[in-house]
Amino acid sequence: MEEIKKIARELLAENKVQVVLGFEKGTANKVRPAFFTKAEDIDKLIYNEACIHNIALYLKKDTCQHAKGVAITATPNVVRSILQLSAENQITEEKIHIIGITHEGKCAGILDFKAAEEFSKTQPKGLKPEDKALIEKIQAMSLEERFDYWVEAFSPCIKCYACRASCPMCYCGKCNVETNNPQWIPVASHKYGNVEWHMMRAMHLAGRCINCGECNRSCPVDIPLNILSYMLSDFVLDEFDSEAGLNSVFTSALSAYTVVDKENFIK
Amino acid sequence: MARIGVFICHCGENISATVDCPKVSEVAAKFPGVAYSVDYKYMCSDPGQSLVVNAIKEHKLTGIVVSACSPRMHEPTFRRACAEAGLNPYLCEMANIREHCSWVHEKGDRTDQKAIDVVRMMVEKVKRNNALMSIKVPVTKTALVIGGGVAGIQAALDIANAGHKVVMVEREPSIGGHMSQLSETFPTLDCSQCILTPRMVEVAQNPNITLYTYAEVESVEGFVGNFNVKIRKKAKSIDETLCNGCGMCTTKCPQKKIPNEFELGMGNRPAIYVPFPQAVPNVPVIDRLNCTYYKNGKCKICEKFCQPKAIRFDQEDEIIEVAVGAISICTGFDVKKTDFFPEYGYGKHKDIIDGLQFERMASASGPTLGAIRRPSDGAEPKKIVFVACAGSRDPAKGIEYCSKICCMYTAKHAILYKHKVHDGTAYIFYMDIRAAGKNYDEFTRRAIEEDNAQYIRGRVSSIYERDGKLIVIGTDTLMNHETVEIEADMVVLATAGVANQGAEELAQKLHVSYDQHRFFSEAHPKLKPVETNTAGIYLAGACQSPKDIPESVAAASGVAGKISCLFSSSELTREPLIAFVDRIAAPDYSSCTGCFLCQPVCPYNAIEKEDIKDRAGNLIKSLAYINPGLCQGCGTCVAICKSKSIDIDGYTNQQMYSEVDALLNS
Amino acid sequence: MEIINKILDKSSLTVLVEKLNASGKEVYAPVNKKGITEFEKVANLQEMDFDCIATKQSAKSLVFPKVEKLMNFEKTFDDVIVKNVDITAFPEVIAFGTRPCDAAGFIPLDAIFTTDNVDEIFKARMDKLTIISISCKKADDFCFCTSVNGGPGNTSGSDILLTEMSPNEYYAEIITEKGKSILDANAALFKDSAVVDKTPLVAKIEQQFTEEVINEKLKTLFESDIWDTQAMRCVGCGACAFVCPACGCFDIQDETKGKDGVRHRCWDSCGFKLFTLHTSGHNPREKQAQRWRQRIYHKFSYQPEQQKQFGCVGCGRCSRACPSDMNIAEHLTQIAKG
Amino acid sequence: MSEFQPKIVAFVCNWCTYAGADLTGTSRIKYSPNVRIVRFPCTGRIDYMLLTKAFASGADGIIVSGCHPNDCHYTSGNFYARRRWIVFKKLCDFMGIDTRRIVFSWVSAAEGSKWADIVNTTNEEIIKLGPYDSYHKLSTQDILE
Amino acid sequence: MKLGFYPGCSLEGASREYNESVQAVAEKLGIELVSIPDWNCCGATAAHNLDKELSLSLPARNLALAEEAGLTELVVPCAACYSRFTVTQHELLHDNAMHKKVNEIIGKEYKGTLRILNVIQFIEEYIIDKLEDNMKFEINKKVACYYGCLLVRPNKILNFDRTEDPQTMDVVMKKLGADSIDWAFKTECCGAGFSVSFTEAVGRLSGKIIEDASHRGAEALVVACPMCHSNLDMRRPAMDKYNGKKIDTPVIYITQAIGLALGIDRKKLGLNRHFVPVKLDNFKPYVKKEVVVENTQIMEEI
Repeated sequence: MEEIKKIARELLAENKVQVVLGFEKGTANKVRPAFFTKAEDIDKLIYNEACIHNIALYLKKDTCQHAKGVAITATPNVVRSILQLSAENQITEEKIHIIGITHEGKCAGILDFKAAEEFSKTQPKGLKPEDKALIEKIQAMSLEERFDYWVEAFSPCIKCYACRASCPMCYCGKCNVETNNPQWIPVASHKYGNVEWHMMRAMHLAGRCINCGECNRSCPVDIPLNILSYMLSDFVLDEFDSEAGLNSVFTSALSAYTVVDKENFIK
Repeated sequence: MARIGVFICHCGENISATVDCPKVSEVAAKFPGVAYSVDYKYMCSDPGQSLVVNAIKEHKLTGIVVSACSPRMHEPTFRRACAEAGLNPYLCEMANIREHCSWVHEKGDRTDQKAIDVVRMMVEKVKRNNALMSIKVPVTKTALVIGGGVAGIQAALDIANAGHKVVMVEREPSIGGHMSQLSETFPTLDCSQCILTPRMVEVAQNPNITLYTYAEVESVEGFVGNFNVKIRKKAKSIDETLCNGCGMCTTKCPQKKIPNEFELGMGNRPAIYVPFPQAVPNVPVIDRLNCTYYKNGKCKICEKFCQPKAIRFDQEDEIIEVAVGAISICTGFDVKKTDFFPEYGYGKHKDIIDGLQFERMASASGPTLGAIRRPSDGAEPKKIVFVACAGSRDPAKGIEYCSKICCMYTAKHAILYKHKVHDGTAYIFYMDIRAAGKNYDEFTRRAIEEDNAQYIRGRVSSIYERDGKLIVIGTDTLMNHETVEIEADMVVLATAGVANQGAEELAQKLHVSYDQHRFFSEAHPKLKPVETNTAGIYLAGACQSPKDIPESVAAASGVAGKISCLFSSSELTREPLIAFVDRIAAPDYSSCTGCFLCQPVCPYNAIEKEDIKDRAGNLIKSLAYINPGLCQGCGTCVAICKSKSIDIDGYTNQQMYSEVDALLNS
Repeated sequence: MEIINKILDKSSLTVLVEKLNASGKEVYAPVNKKGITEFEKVANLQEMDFDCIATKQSAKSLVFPKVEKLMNFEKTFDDVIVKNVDITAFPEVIAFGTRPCDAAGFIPLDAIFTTDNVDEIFKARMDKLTIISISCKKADDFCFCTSVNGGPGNTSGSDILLTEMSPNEYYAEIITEKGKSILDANAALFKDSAVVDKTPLVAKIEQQFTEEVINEKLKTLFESDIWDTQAMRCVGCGACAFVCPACGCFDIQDETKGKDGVRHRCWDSCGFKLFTLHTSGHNPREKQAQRWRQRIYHKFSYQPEQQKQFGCVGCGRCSRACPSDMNIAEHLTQIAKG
Repeated sequence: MSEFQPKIVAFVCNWCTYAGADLTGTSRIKYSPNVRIVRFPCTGRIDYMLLTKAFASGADGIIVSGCHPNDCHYTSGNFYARRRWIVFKKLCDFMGIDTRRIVFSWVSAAEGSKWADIVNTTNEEIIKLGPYDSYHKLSTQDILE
Repeated sequence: MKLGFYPGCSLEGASREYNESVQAVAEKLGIELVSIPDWNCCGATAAHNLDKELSLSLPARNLALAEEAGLTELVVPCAACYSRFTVTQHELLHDNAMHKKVNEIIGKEYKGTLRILNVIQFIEEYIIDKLEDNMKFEINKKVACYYGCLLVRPNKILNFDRTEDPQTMDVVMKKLGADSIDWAFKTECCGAGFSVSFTEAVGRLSGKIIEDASHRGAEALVVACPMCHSNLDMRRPAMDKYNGKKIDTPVIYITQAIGLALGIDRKKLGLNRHFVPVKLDNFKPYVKKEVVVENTQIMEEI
């Protein structure tokens, strides 16, 4: 922890960065994302295992966009998001100083993108056991049960779009759900509108989701959204050997193909 | 408010026998937005078209649906009718109720209902059609011909003679290509160089042709009509403007033992050389890898003897930029070398040569002055074995295809051999004799009947050397698959014709596709045999697949015709059914977020990066931009775009969505 | 109406809920489903979660559902036929076990829908709603009702307020005519009572700021950069607005299927970029900070000015739901102190 | 239910399957009239959201068809489409959307009879499965009820 | 150093001298070869014609046993055994269903972690570098290296040497000081499959091999396969009959050649067991070569 603070302090003091993106203490026993612009404020910077928010999200927000240099305390999920954002031309390496934090909470020092790629490869990833169990449970259902399950699971959705807002990969200026003429997805949060919205979002994240679980965490009504995009990412990895968040240059499973892509359903 | 006209065609009885056309017309008249609906016997006939034109004028129609045959049949007809009536031609849609309805279904309510649905869906679509203007692209009337073999020469001359400028780039010091290496040509046995060299000279003298030899294409940018090409002119170490081609330098060069590429290693050349006596241009180049001066820093003998003082040891590669409107790839092919064949000794037996080497040997200007001699000891071979399909049609060798020219040149080789070695015997192992072509089969018959070539149908499993002879072990499939063993003096392998070295890199520079054998791919194997998928880039000759001389020349003339068509007007008109990225007001400029996940899916490299900058020149945003000159309108980018920032005219999101919506909600 | 004081024991409460149900009214109460407590239709009191400090979402959807059908329509060849919603068919609804803050939330919500123009659908639903609240015994770090003129035993908004006196006994304050009609219909269940001091019975919630100070400060803060600082970590979702009992912003959407269509009213949030985006591409609230400022000003300046009350009841739902811990009370305190 | 005539939408590319269906017509091969064809320039253009839209609009079955691999008029649109369908099918299966009702196929401009076969077998299959009530209900309950 | 070792039936029977020479050389150079405990038949010749599962299960059991014994590399001198083992490993690692099935059949978990070495790979990796320090003699003879079929085919699976005109044995023999000739019969069929049933065919096929080698002046054939060896050595009468002349060029194992160079006792190498007497002797004593730095810069005279 002290090492992280030391690095952050130095970066600010040397004016290499104008803002350090990290965490501070929040309400009650919560933690929350914080922006540090002065070296003396770094005392308030914290990192503990509650700091699971994917703060890579803020790299696309005004505060970071306007700064010449940004440092970010980056857990493996954040690092993967950064790499994927870079792969999708959303951020550039020059201004981002990644202060790596391993899955065990140890400081991994400053990572350039090359080092971040290595870091990303070596850090464990995967789904929480309960999510995995849920995927298996759903897969074991009959077709009708699966359909009913999801319609029911989505029905509490109020379309507050917290899932979208907290997802670093949902950076579109204008989301598909906001496209009208044609109105691809009903705005109303009725059952149909909810199913279409979440289906579209899962498709858009296929092969791009780094599986941080942020969508699920921020959902005020606790919909297990993350398993949708995770299931697809996992599938894409299996089928096309393509994984998001490992590479800082272009990679996207659906913007690529091989002549020998396997399927067993096209007649 | 839309005012759509619906025109239901009976197509004689083709449609009306199955579909109740008046009923369809009646129902269509009640669709929201339909201002006029009519049915008629032959909509494509003159009176039918007049009906359309008059209705557009009279009812002030804002779009029409012609419900008739397939749009692949008559869409242009009715678009013209729209234009005649003063309606934008792209405000016309066709509902296919013939091929997709009356011809494939039985008469009945469900068939009528289908026709009605199809019309409804097209009405909903056409309501959302945009008036489009065809795209005009300026054309630079200069062609680039890459490769100076017979195909390149033919293409360049034809284009130049049509009055257009041509820039020709040849990798070697001289143009001429493989044809200049050949002895005689089948099926006429006329001397290859005798017919080629006048054409080479013509290229050099044609005022419309700029020739760069010892040069390669460095990069290509742009699109049809507007390519920018960088050419690397490698340093010849000679001032071409001063050299008078006297040849003194080449005779005085002390380095004489460099294997001559033109003779395929069967002769030697000096370090400063012209590849062959009839070379065009007749300007030597210094082979810097082998030149004593470049190796050791001392020599410069050529410089001493050069009267016009044309030697330039410090010459550097030069990059030349040219603007061209079309490109013809004529880079030719190569043949597999004998070292490709493990079963024939990995090229270690000197007396096993390939067909091209035999050509040089048989050529009067070749290393043996036309005499057939064993490379190992110079003896005249009395028994010679020709192996056809050496590598070709052999999946185990990774070459599944037929190299096409080998059957003919092998027959020619057997004939030439017999003409030169009267008491010799030629054996030919073959899989099939493929002699399709004018006077071709007659030619192979001649080899068999007049020149007594011994054709054995079977393949050769191995060749080994024993006591100075080559033991050829093969099988005769027409003689009960018996093993045949021939003690030969010499073996000629008709090795497979393969893509030229560097074909892949060139294809990538030009953004054209190539097949698994690295041959360039044509746009359509039948109907667009000389076009590539990239508009404005064409293919001629053996760079596409092995071809003989007449085929190469025909393709080259075809390319020249295509390019002359392209150059016939100063502007190029293209269908405007292409993709575009949306633009909105600042501060967003576009809903495009610049992820560029669309970029790799474009087969035409039409998606470019467009930087939006403020007045001070600071980058605000990078957006995708679709180059209308390159886009061919497949729409794959549209479906890839997550923020729906890309759309495609003719098949917009609105149109497709409405079609689906209308189709089902009857 | 003067408040009538009664006492109700727990078993009577159970009977009351059953009777209300039996009388054809729909009773909604906090129900814990898979760890989340929300207002759900209940048949009896056993289903209810008494311990919950505040449901995740407010009770506003009883009168302002997330999707409200406003009308049906049908396109014909040259006309549109409109079929209005039958507002007389709305059910009688009892909101049971709401907290005083929930009940108070209906006041600013009602003001939004009935000031100047009266929204018939909203009004019809509101008229058929009876609110039986229960005072708060517990509060958490997010509660700040006492700073916005409310309190754990506050009666405003409720028709009946129950306060737990002992595990088996509730002090019932009958506040409105609607409340009285329930009392009248079930008089046998209620025992008479004197006025009870609720203070020892309810949670202690410290006041963090006052209306006056906030009002005063906001007069000069519009152009302040405090909004930038506060909104920095805001991710721009609409969770705060959607769980808020007092947020009434909505979006009108038409959906069609063939010639048939429906007009919906859906929740919307001033936190969304799209909320104020003009067709031209111009957006008067381009930055998230401006949207955050709008949220604060609307609730603490415009609504007090126009409707004489805060657009906030201090329930703390927005802060609990926020994925990035934007704590509104903390921010307001900062404004008050700053 | 024997009277059930399914609604089938076919999303086809212009160059192969649309032309193939034209050939079915010129060859006068009969097939079920329950299909409605929507023409696209390329399978690469076909948005997966149009598929769910079609179900929502009342389709009981969907056919998606284009050029065989390597035959794409635009060289590679069908390859991207294939990947998209592979992923989309996986998602549909996981979400309980009945992918038996979505038939993907490659029909070339020369395969007129294959087109008729595809339509007929799809038609029969959908008749067996019956109307796609669950999705239709989902998509209309908030509009029509 | 400890390596796994699979002798197989030949090396315990007809080709004992092969085993003896492998062991003698290994012992001399301090390499410990550990036989797989309880090994069984590799299934060569018969099994793969009859039953695929059997043909894969037999080698798989041996491989699994070797894995269980904690071995990571396995030396398999017999070319037939080597072929079966390698093919099995390849097939099972590329066919999950079959892998599972075979695991069930053998009642063991075969992981596929083992590296399988044929005798030449074994020499290349563990012996060739030690030769210089241990060689007593140079095999200053003209020899013909004969590879046969199983050592190099199928190339896709074995990925060892080149199918036509292989070179690895020649490299080893050159290292031993021999003049390894270039000839055409390195991989021609010796007729081993007919060794018992149709000796005439063996006479013709092997006869051609031996004739060409002796014609080119080879003083010995060098082999690395017990089948090749027994054919070429034992069926000499049939060959002589085919060739119409008596050829007494001996056939030795490559390990025997190494043994000779290392100065191992001829009997220990089993050289006494051959049908065709191995008369090779008068080897040149080996002198370790000084490393000469050549100055190759030659200025050409002008």
